[in-house]
Formats: sequence, C-alpha cells, structure tokens
Amino acid sequence: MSPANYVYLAALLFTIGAAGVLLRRNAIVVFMCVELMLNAANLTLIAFSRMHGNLDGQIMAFFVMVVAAAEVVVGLAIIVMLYRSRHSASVDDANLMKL
Amino acid sequence: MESLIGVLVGAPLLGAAVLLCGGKALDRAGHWLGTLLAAASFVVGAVLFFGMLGRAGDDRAMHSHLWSWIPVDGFRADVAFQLDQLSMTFVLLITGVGTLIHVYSIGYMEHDERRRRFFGYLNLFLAAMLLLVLADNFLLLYVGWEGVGLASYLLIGFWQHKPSAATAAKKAFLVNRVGDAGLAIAIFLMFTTFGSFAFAPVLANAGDASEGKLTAIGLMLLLAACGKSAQVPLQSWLGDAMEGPTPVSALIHAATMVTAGVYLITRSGAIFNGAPDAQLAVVVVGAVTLLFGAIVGCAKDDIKKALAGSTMSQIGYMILAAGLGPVGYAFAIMHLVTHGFFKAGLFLGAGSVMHGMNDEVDMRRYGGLRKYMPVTFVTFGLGYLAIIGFPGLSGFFSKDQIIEAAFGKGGTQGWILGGVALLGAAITAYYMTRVMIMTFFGEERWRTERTPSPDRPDVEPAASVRGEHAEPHPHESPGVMTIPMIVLAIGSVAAGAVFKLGDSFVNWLEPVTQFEHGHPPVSATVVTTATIVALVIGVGAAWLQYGRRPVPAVAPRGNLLTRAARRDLLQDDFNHAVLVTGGTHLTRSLVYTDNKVVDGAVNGTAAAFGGLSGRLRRVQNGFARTYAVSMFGGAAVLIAATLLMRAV
Amino acid sequence: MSFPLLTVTAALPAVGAVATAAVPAARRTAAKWSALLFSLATLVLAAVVLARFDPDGGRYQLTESHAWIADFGVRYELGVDGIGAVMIALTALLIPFVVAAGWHDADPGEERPSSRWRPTQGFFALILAVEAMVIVSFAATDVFLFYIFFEAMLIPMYFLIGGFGDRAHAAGEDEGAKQRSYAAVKFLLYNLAGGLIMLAAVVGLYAVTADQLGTGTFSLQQIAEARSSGELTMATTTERLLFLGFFVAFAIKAPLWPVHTWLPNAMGEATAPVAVLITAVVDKVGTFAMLRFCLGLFPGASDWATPVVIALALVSILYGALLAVGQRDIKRLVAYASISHFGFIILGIFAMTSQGQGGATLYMVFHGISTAALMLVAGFLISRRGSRLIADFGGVQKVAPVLAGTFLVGGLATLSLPGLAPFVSEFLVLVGTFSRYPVAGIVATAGIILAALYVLLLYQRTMTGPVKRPEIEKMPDLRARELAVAVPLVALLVVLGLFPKPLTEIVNPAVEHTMSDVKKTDPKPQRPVAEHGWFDYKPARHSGGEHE
Amino acid sequence: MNPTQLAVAATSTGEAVQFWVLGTVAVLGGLGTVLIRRAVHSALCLAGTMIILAMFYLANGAYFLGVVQIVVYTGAVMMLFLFVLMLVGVSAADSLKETLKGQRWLAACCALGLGILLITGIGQASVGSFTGLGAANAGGNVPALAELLFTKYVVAFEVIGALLTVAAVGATLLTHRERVEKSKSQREQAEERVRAGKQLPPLPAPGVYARHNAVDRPGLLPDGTPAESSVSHTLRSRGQIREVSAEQMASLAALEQRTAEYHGQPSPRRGPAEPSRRAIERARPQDAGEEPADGDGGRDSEREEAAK
Repeated sequence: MSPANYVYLAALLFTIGAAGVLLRRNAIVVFMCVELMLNAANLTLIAFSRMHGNLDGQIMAFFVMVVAAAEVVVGLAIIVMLYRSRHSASVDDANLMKL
Repeated sequence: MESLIGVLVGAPLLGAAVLLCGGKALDRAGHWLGTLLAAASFVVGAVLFFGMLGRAGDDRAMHSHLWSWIPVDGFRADVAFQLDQLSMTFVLLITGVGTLIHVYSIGYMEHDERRRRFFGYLNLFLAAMLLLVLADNFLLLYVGWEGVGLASYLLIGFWQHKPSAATAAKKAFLVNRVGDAGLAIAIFLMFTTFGSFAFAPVLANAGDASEGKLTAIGLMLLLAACGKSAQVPLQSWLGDAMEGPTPVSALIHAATMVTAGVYLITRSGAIFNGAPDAQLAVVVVGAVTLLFGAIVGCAKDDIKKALAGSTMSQIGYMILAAGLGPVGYAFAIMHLVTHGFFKAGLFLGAGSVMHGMNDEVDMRRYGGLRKYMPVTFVTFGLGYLAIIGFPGLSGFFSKDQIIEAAFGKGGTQGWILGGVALLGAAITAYYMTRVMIMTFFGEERWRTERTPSPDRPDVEPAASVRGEHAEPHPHESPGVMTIPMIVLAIGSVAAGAVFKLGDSFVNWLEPVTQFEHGHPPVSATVVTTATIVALVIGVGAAWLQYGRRPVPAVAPRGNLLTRAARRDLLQDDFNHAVLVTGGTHLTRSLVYTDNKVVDGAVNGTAAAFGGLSGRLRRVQNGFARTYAVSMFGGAAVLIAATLLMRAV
Repeated sequence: MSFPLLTVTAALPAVGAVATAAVPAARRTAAKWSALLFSLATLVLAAVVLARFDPDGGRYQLTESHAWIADFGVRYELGVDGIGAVMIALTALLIPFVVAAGWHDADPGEERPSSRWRPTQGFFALILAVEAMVIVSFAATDVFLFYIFFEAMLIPMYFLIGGFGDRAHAAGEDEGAKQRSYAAVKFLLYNLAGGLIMLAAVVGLYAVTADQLGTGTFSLQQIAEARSSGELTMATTTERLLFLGFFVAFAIKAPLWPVHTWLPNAMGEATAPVAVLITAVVDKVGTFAMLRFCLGLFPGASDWATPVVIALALVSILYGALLAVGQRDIKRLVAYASISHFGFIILGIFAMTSQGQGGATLYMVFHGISTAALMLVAGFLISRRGSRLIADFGGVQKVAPVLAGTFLVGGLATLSLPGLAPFVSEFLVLVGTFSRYPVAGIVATAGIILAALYVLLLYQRTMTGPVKRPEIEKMPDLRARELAVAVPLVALLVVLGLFPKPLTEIVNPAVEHTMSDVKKTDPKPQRPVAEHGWFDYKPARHSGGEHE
Repeated sequence: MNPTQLAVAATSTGEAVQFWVLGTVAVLGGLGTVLIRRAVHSALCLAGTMIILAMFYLANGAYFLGVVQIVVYTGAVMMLFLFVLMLVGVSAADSLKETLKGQRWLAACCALGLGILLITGIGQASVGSFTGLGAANAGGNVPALAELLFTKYVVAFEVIGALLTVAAVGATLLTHRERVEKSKSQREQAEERVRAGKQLPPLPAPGVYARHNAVDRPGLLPDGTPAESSVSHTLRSRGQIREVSAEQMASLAALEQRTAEYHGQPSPRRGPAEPSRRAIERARPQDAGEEPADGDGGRDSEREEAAK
C-alpha cells in the first residue's frame, strides 16, 4: 500500500472540512470543520514521517495539535462571548465586519 | 550734441515720474513743472534742429547709443536713438504742439482736482511719443508705440468715474493692441529675414530680401499703422476716444499719436518700396478711410466726434500719400505737420467752446457763439480755412500735393485715387463748414431747452436738462488757453507756405525719404483748380443746408446714410455683433467647458473610481462565510497557478 | 572642500521654519518677525550665490557632492547653472514679500481664541519650509534628490492651501472651508499623480543607467558625460517613455493644458500670498525642471515631443487667456492668466532656440515678480472689501488711487507692456518661437491681445466707474506695510524692464549649454546682416522706378 | 504482531484492509460532521473520525500522537466543544435554508475545485514508498520524540508553550465578565427608588385575615380588593397563584353587613365584588377562557404587559 493513499484520504477529509466551513452557519460546527481540516493535515504529516523514516513530521503534527488546542480555546471563548452579546451562535449574525 | 537726444526723451519722462510718484505736495506746482519740462524738451529739440541745419543734407543724422538692452545670442536690442530729418520734424511737432497744449491745459484743467496726474500723463505721453520717433530700431519703436498707447489709455480714461470714458479707454487700448500684434509680427519677420531689426541694417538690406517677405512685413506694418492711426478696419476707437479731456484729443488724437502710423510707413519706406502689393494695400486703406472718416464727420452732432471723423479722414490722406512711395512720403509728412497745427487748433477751439458752454458737446446746442468768443472764433475759423484747403493756407498746399500725387500714381489706379482724394476734399469742406456754421453762426440754440422727445429716445438730453449745470453763459476762455490757440492758428496759416516755399520741406526730408516727382496725367494747375472747385462745392452745399435754414435743435432722423454715419457706418455694430457677442459666447462656453469637460473628465475619473469601489465594497458584505469563500477560492487559484507553472 | 553655500542657502529657511514654529503661541508678532528676518537673510545668501556665479565659468558651479544612498547610486549633489542661480534668486526675493503681505493672514480669528492654537507660527513656518524645498529643487543636480524635494513640497503646500484660506468667501465661512479643502485635495492629488508617474520614470532611469554603465546613477553630470562619450545610449522607445514620465509630472506642476484645473481652485481658495507662492515659486519648479531634466536627459525624445508640446502650449496660452476673460473672481482670473503665461514659458522652452529658452527663463523670473505684484495688491484689495467677486468692486481708483495705480502697473506687466520686465521675456519667447515655428509664433501673438483684454476688463470693472457701494467709499488706501510690499515689486518691474542685461548675461551661457544638450542651433536668418553698422549707414538711393 | 515490525512491514495486507475500512468510516464521519443539522450529532461524527485518525496514527508508528489524539483531542477538545454546545443550546440546529445568495454554489465549487486540485497535485507528486520508522523508533517512540523536542525543536516548543499559556489566559479574559461599575449601596438604592416613584414601604404580605397564609394567595386590601402586589411576580407569571373565590368574598361582605346592622350603622358600601373579580382575572390569565365576557379584557391587558 502506498503512502499516497493516506495522502489522498487526507485531501478528501480536508476538502470535506473546507466545504463544511463554507456551508455551515453554526459557529461551533464551523469550528469543528476547521478541526477536521487540521486533522487531515496531521494525517499527511504522520504519513510522510513514516515515509521518510524520521520523526520530524510527528513533531510537526504535535505542534499542530497544540496550536489547534490553543485555537479551540480562544475560538470557543469568542463564540461564547458572541453568544452572550447576540444570543446566537450563527456566523451570519456577526456581519458587522464590512465597509 | 548726440547726448542731448537722450534729454529729449528724458525731460518729460522725469516729469512723468515726479508727477505720478510725487505726493499731494506737488498738486500746486505740478502743472508748471510738467509744462516746464515739455518746454525744455522743445528747446533742446530746437537747439538740435539748428545744429542739424548747420550740416550737410546727407550728414544730418545723429546717433546716440545709450545701453545694450536685451542681448541674447544673436538677438540684440539696444536702447539707442537716431535723430535724422524725419525724426527731427516729429520732435519739433511733438514738443512744440505738446508744449502749447500743456499751457492750454493749465487753464482747461484748472478745476480738476487731479490736474497733477493729468500733467504726469501728458508728460508720459510726450516721452513715449519722442521715444517712438527717436528709436533707432523697431523694438524700441515698439516700446514707444505701446507707450503712447498706454498714455492714450490713461488720458482717454482720465475721467474714470464715467463708465463711458473707462470703456472708451479700454477699447482704444485693445484695438491698438491688435495693431501692436501686427508690429510685433513684423519685427519677428525682420529678425528671421535679416537677423536684426535696427533701422539701418534692415532698411539698407531690404532690397536683398524676397518680395514675399517684404510684402508680409509691409502688411504687418500696415496693420500696426491702422491700429494706431485709426484707419479702416481698426478705426472704431477714435470716435470713442473723444471721451478724454479735449487737450488730450488735440494732442494725442489729432496732432501726434494718431499720425504715428504715417511715421511708421514712411520710416519703413525701403520695405514698402520693395513690396508693391503692400503699397497698394496701404493706398487702398488710406483712400477708404479718407472717405469713411469724412462721411462719419458729416453726420456727427458732437463737435469732438465730428472733428475726430475729420482726423480719421485727414490721416487717410497721409496714409494714401505714404502708400504712393517716394512720390508721396514727403507730402504725407508735410500734411501731417500742417494737420498737426490746424487740427490741434480746431480741437483747442472746440475745447474752448465747451469750456464756455458747460462742457456741452452737441453742436445743435450751440449757435451764434462768434459774438461771445471772438478769439476762439477767429482761431477756429483760421483752422477751418486751413483744413478745407483755402488757397494760401497750409492745408491747401499739403492736400493739393497729395491729390496731385494720387493722380500721379498713373493708370486707372491713379484716376480712382485722385478722384477719391478730390471727393474727400469736397466732403471735408462740407462737414467743416457745417461745424463752423452750427457752432458760431445762426441762432443761439443754447437758450432753448431741449428734452428727449418720446419719438426720439436716442437723443441725449442737454447738459442743463441732465441737471449737471445751469443755463450756459458763453464766455471767452482765459489767456492761458487762447494764446496756444493763437500760436497754432498762426501755424495753420503760415506753415504750408513756408514748407512749400522752394520745396524746402521736401528737400529737407529728401535724404531720409527720397523723393521723386510724380507724373500726373493732367497738369498741376488742373488739379489745383479741381481742388478749389471741390472746395467751393462742399462749402456751398453746407451753406445751403445749414446756413440758409435754421438748424433744428433736435437732429432730424435723416436718410439711411446719415443714420449709418451717426453710428460710425455701423462698424461698431459689426464689431459688437461679431467680436463682442461672439467673444462673450466663446468665453462663456469655454468656462463651461473648463468646468464640465476638462475638469469634468478628471472629476469623472475620480467619480468612476468612486463608483467602482462602491460596487466592490458590496463584496465586503460582512458575512464571514463569504470571506471564507474568497479565501478558499484564492487558495484554489494559487494551487492552480502553481500546478500550471509546473506543467508548462 | 569649499564652503557649502548652496546647502546653507537652502538650510537657512529650513532652520527659520523650525525656529518660527517654535515661537510660543502667545508671541505671534515674534514669529512674524522671525520669518521675515530669516527670509531676508536667505535673500542675502541668494544674492551671494548670484554674485559668486561666474557666467564664463563652468556649467555647474558652487557644486557640492556627497554620497547619500550608496546602494542606489543616490548622491547629495547640488550645483547651479545660470538658470538655477536666477531661479534661486527669484525664490529668495519673493518670499520676504509673501511673508510681509501675509502678515495678518494667519492671525487666529475670534472663533478660536485658545492660547494653544498657533496658526500664525504654522503659516510662516510652512512658507519657509516651502522656500527651503524649492531652493534645493533648483539646486539639485541629482535626479533622485530633486524628486524627493519636488514631491515633499506638496506637504507644506497642502496645509497652506487647505489650512489658511481666504476669509473673504462669498458663500460663507462653512462653504469656504469646504471649497478650500476641495482645492487642497485637488492640488495634492494632481501633483501626487504626476509625481508618481515621475517616480516610475526615475526608477526607469536608474535601471537604464545601471544596465548600461554597470552602476546605476542619478547624477545629471555623470549621465551627461556618459551620453557624450557614447557609453550610455538609450533605446528610442525607452527614452520617449522616460521623457513622458518626467514631462507629465512637470506639465501638471507647471501647469499645462489640459492638466491645469487644479490651479484656479488652489489659487482661488488660498490666501493671496499663498497663491503667489504657488504660481510664482512652486510652479516654476515644473518649468525649470522641463528645461533641466526633460531637455537635459532626453534630448532626442524632447525633439520628438516638440510638436505636441508646442500645440499644448498654444492651447494653454489662448485657452487660459479666454477663460481669464470669462472669470468673475479676481483670483481665479489671475490664475487663468498664469496658465496662459505658463503656456508662453513652455512654448519658449520647446521652441529650441536660444531666444526662446533664454526668454522662457527670464519669463519665469519676470512672471514671478509681475504676478506677485498683481496678486498681492489684489489680495490687499480683497481683504478690504471681503469679497473676491469682480462685480463687488467699482470705482476704487477714486478712493484709493495708490492701490489702483500699483494694481494697474501689475496688470500692465501681466499684459507685457513694453518698458516693464515681462515684455522682454515675452518678446524673446515670441521671437524665438517665430524663428523656428512661424505659425506658432503668430498664434501665440494673439495671446497678447487677449492679455490686454482680461487685464483691462479687470481694471475697468474693479477700479473705474462711479463709487456705488458704501464699503468702497470707506476703503483706505495702501498702508505702510502694503506699500513696502507693492512699491519694490513695481520698481523691480520697471528696472528689470529697462536693464535686463545682468540677468541675460547669467542666463545666456546656461541656455547655450541646454541648446548643445539638445544639439540644436538657432535658425539662420535668410539675409543676415553682418553687423550693426548704423554709424556708417547711408541710405541707398533708389531711383524708384525699378519697383514699378 | 510486534508494533515495531508493523511499522517496518509497511504495506501488509492487513493494513490495507484496515485503511480501506477505517478510511471509509472516516470519510463518512467527516461527511456527517458537515451534513448533519444538529450540532451535537456533528460533534459525535467528528469524534468518530478523530478516533479513526488516531488509529491511523498508531498504524503509522506514531504511538504517542495516536494516544494524544484520543486523549487530548477526542477527549478534551471535543468535550470542550460539547460543553460550549450545551452553553449555547443543545437543540441548536441549522436550518436548511441558505441565507447568502449563491453561497452554496460558490462553496461547492470552491471545495470541489480545491479537492480536485489537491488530488491532481498529489497525483503529479512522486510519492515514494514507506521507509518505516523502525530505526527512528528504536529506543521507543516517546523517548525519540522527546529527544527531538528538547533538542532540535526546543525553541519552537517553548514558544508553543507560551502560546498555550497566552491562549488560556486570553480565553479566561474573554469569557470573564468584569463588573464595570461600582455596586450600589443601600442608601443609593433607596434614593433611586424615591426618585423613580416606586413603592417605598415593604410590599403587602399575602394571605391576610389569617384565613390563608399561603404565599400563593393575595392579601385583601381594606376595601376587600385583592392586593396584586402581595403575591410574587414569579408565581403569577407562572400562573401558580390561587384566586380569592367569589363565595368567600360574598360571605365576607355578608359578615360585614351583619356587623354593621348589629351596630345600627348605616349600610356600608357594597362590597367591591366586580373590581376584585377583574383584578383576579388579570392575575390569572389562564382562567380567562372560562368567562369569555371578561376574558378578552384580561387577555388584552396581559398582552400589554408582555409588550412592556
């Protein structure tokens, strides 16, 4: 079995995640889709790590996880804030960012 | 001796500077200072004249180089003077008549609070006019040329509080400016043809240049002369210029400045000699103006405007003579000088009449004034006799010569020109007799009131009706005014005979202008006789119309020609319709264009960008998902581009 | 290493600007005097520059050269030829008048009495800053150095136009402020757009020199040397594009039709002294730079563009004059008259004759002085009446004869009356143009008729006629300060009109250098007259018959 | 099978089978995350996908990460998601109606395009075969990772630590609600009440006359009307108060009547049965249906209150 399979799988998951980000309105679900994309990236990293026979890829995946965790923490905090002020978690309701 | 030439110009220039820059302290003595400096200039001129007489005819020209003015690589203009016989003639005329008119103005302007400034302007005029005739190159002549224009502008508009005076001044300057442009172009042509525009090299080498060039230069010079000398088609300003004080009309718009065109053509004789087409144009202009001015002069009721028409006509004679070439130059200048005397005298007389009549200018409000103003009557009468060419007086000699020379042109042209000149002489006699009769003879029409009647709303009410003055009490003017009139009257009587005596004047000018005898198809005696006949006809017609019958106090409507002549033969109407109205529309549309089209193009571009960004702004709709789409789309495009680059 | 005279001349007003800005808020008069003294000191230095300049010496004199941005071959290079020296002198001459005329223009009004509000200090400091930048622009022989100051000038000018408008606005204070900010923004955008185009050309020039010489340079002298030795040859298209980049910037600055529309707005809304600063000083950088950079760096392209430029200049002359006739606002009238005059200057430059270019240089100087005289006196007039509309005046001559007199002299200078300075330059430009392009010369001559029309119309409508309005009846004549501004300018106009020789002597060699840059010689007259021989001139006797 | 060997023997058939089975499930989980309306279900799908990914990690020799994926990601992070979901509303579900015009098409295009491009890109890349992590993991996966982390990547590690700290503090700060103004003292509150014109003394107690002391029954005012303010607002809005019945009111009135007669006093005002009824109706909106004549008025006033 070729490492390419893992990479194809990752690409598929990444694309699904991207579609989710674009389609879903619930901020939390959007966030989950972002997580999916990150995980897809991690999968490639780990697959490549095995392919090359060193652990740098795993280290990268580790860092990605940490960053994702930090991002989730801050992101969810923002969502909570948003919900408090707008009583909604829909990304479409926060549409003041325009000219 | 040469260094005195500078003084000629310098003295009045100093006077102008002092009088115009000096404060009110000079108000009391300013007029004397101005007169003194004018007289000083005359004295210097006389000294130079006698010095000149002491030398041989070919050796009389003097030069004085003052300083290098504009030296730019190949283009050299200097402030340098040249005093030859032609210039000398003018110097004496200008300073002489100028001084007399200064004296006259002391009386005439006595009650004007701005008299100091008036004398300053008069001095400025003298300086500019002397510069004009003394310059040794065309550029310096141009300085004098525009300088007299400025002085004329200032003096016509001297009573600036009158809108009509201000308008007339502006008109005079503008029309002159058109002529000035012609002079400028003539100078450009000289520079490109000869590499110089000093008299000596240009005139000496004129024969070498191509006839086309010379014709072009000649026509441009003629344009300049038309402007300054009020010749058709640039004559329209002269009548309006009578808004100025009467001494100004006498000095500038009769005796000196308006004859500058004749000077220019005579001075550039060498150029015209090489360009027969240009000469023909000069002659035509002179002949047309001669009739034009005379006809206008017949119809005007304003005494000054009638005289202005006469001036135009007389200068037409001079231009006509100058256009005849070496045959006529000397006669043109001779008529110029005699005209300087009698026309200045006539204007001063008119001024004296107005002075006694509360500034009334309408001759229909005059009549029978000979009893009240004997000196004015006599001097005016002598001037009158001189201008109509009464045998023995100055006008007779000078005008007769011109008519003879015109016939001498030869062929059909000669007959036409001679005929026109003869006709002009008859009309001159007619309108001058009319002026004379209406002013000094007949019933005393100034005693009757006159108001504009409903059917003639264009009639200007009499001065007394206008409420400006009370009923006039005609009286003789003070001595300071009559003495210059007497001197000028003597000049009008005697100058012609003196000049004619032994052809002294022609011989005097001959080294500068050359002279050749014309060959008229008929003998001189016949021409003289014809002239006298024309004179008699003119006087008779005028007497029949105005002497035998009482002059109506309100001008009759008159026939078509009269009405047209009253309106300066419709030239102003033409100018107004074509130039003023057209110009106004042009400027208005250009102002509109500048705001809407030129500026609009720029503002439109700005607005287009604004509109575009307004559209693009809508893409920024605030929805995070839309932004996300563009982000992913961008990423997709980038990946596509990378893949494509690799593929290629 | 000699004394850096040019740097000091340029630095002095800059120091003055800082000093003036630092004057405490309450001591406004001290700020005014500081500005006046610094500008006068600069005038003295400029006179020294003029005196030290040797017309027979090398092309660029008083040179200074220091490395600046070595990586890009940018050097701090100053030096003046005759034209530059004269222009620096003009700048230094006019600023004291501008300062004196604007003495009360920036006094804080009743509405802003706060002691921390310091408009006066700012106004005069900005004027001095402009002076410093203009002097560097005239002295810079490094293209990049020139570019920086050419652009930097916009900043103080922007604030001068937008911040210190004319209080006399017909449409009221608020509308006035709106118009003013519009004018300032328009000024900035136009000139910025030109500057950006020029920046591209500057970079392009660097690329060309770097490509061909190995090391890129902006130095005029180096480029000229490389060109004459054949090391540097620009491809025709490259040269034309670079020329256009420079020319557009200068044409906007100058301003040339059709990119002129910022000038009437800017001059109309700014105070009269600032308007003088714009048209008499700052705009001259544009025409000066055409002469030095467009012709000096791209002679071939200049030759190529000449027909179009001449056509545009002619349009400017007639169009500006006709629009001046149609104006109802005194200051806008002067602005359009200036557009007409700038047309003459550009015409003279591109006529490529020594008379034309010498005339154009003199024109820059004399137009500066004459416009200053006319505009400053107009400013005095406007401040008395509180209106800029011509229709609001009439009969001023009667109540204020000295004001009317100086105004008339300024106007007559504007219409190039012989005897006053502008005549000399205008005539030279016309002769120079005519000798190469006769038709253009004749068309331009029509401009002098129109000039008479707009000047005399203006004078007639404002000064003559009966006094109809009570505001005019009480109008005072020129005060001592105003006389001190008007009289020297008028005197200069007269003196330079009669004795322009000192200036022409300085300018002539520089013009010859420019002419050799563009490889042009004056057209020869058809029948040249060898030398002025009028002392031994005897009129030839014509028999007369030969022409008949 | 030895895990090390598993990693080395890269492409066993077992792994292939595992890949295809689990991979399919992972994709289905991903699709579920995106497509299911209810957020909780989405989260569950995602958690499933993540666990499968953890298995892939393990299969690829990343034992530490596989465990971390399960513990930290699936365990902690997803729980965090669920917590926030609870906070925001478990029942929250996206409606299927797309609000942004063309968004769905654009999103589909983007996603499809991105996917196609990615897959094309991978197809063009020359992906080799597995080298295997046998050598790298020789001393155990965790020590090997640790060695790298604390030597080669120590700076990044520190920075990421700082990032985590900052993120934690930031999240705390974001969600923390600072009291922006000083709390009012009793006196200030009293003054405010006076100024607002509210009732100053304590509210009347419910259930007067000692007949009813329950809090759900209004006290009666001296004129016999029930005092609405005597019962808790909460009880009333829940509809949990009891009315003062008409009979009781009537008997009360009769009692007073008799008392008056006994004292020979003139007859007191007629008991305010009508107003009291109205007041009670107002207090009990759910009873309005029984007496339609009065019910409309009650309902109207209720709407007014709700509007306020």
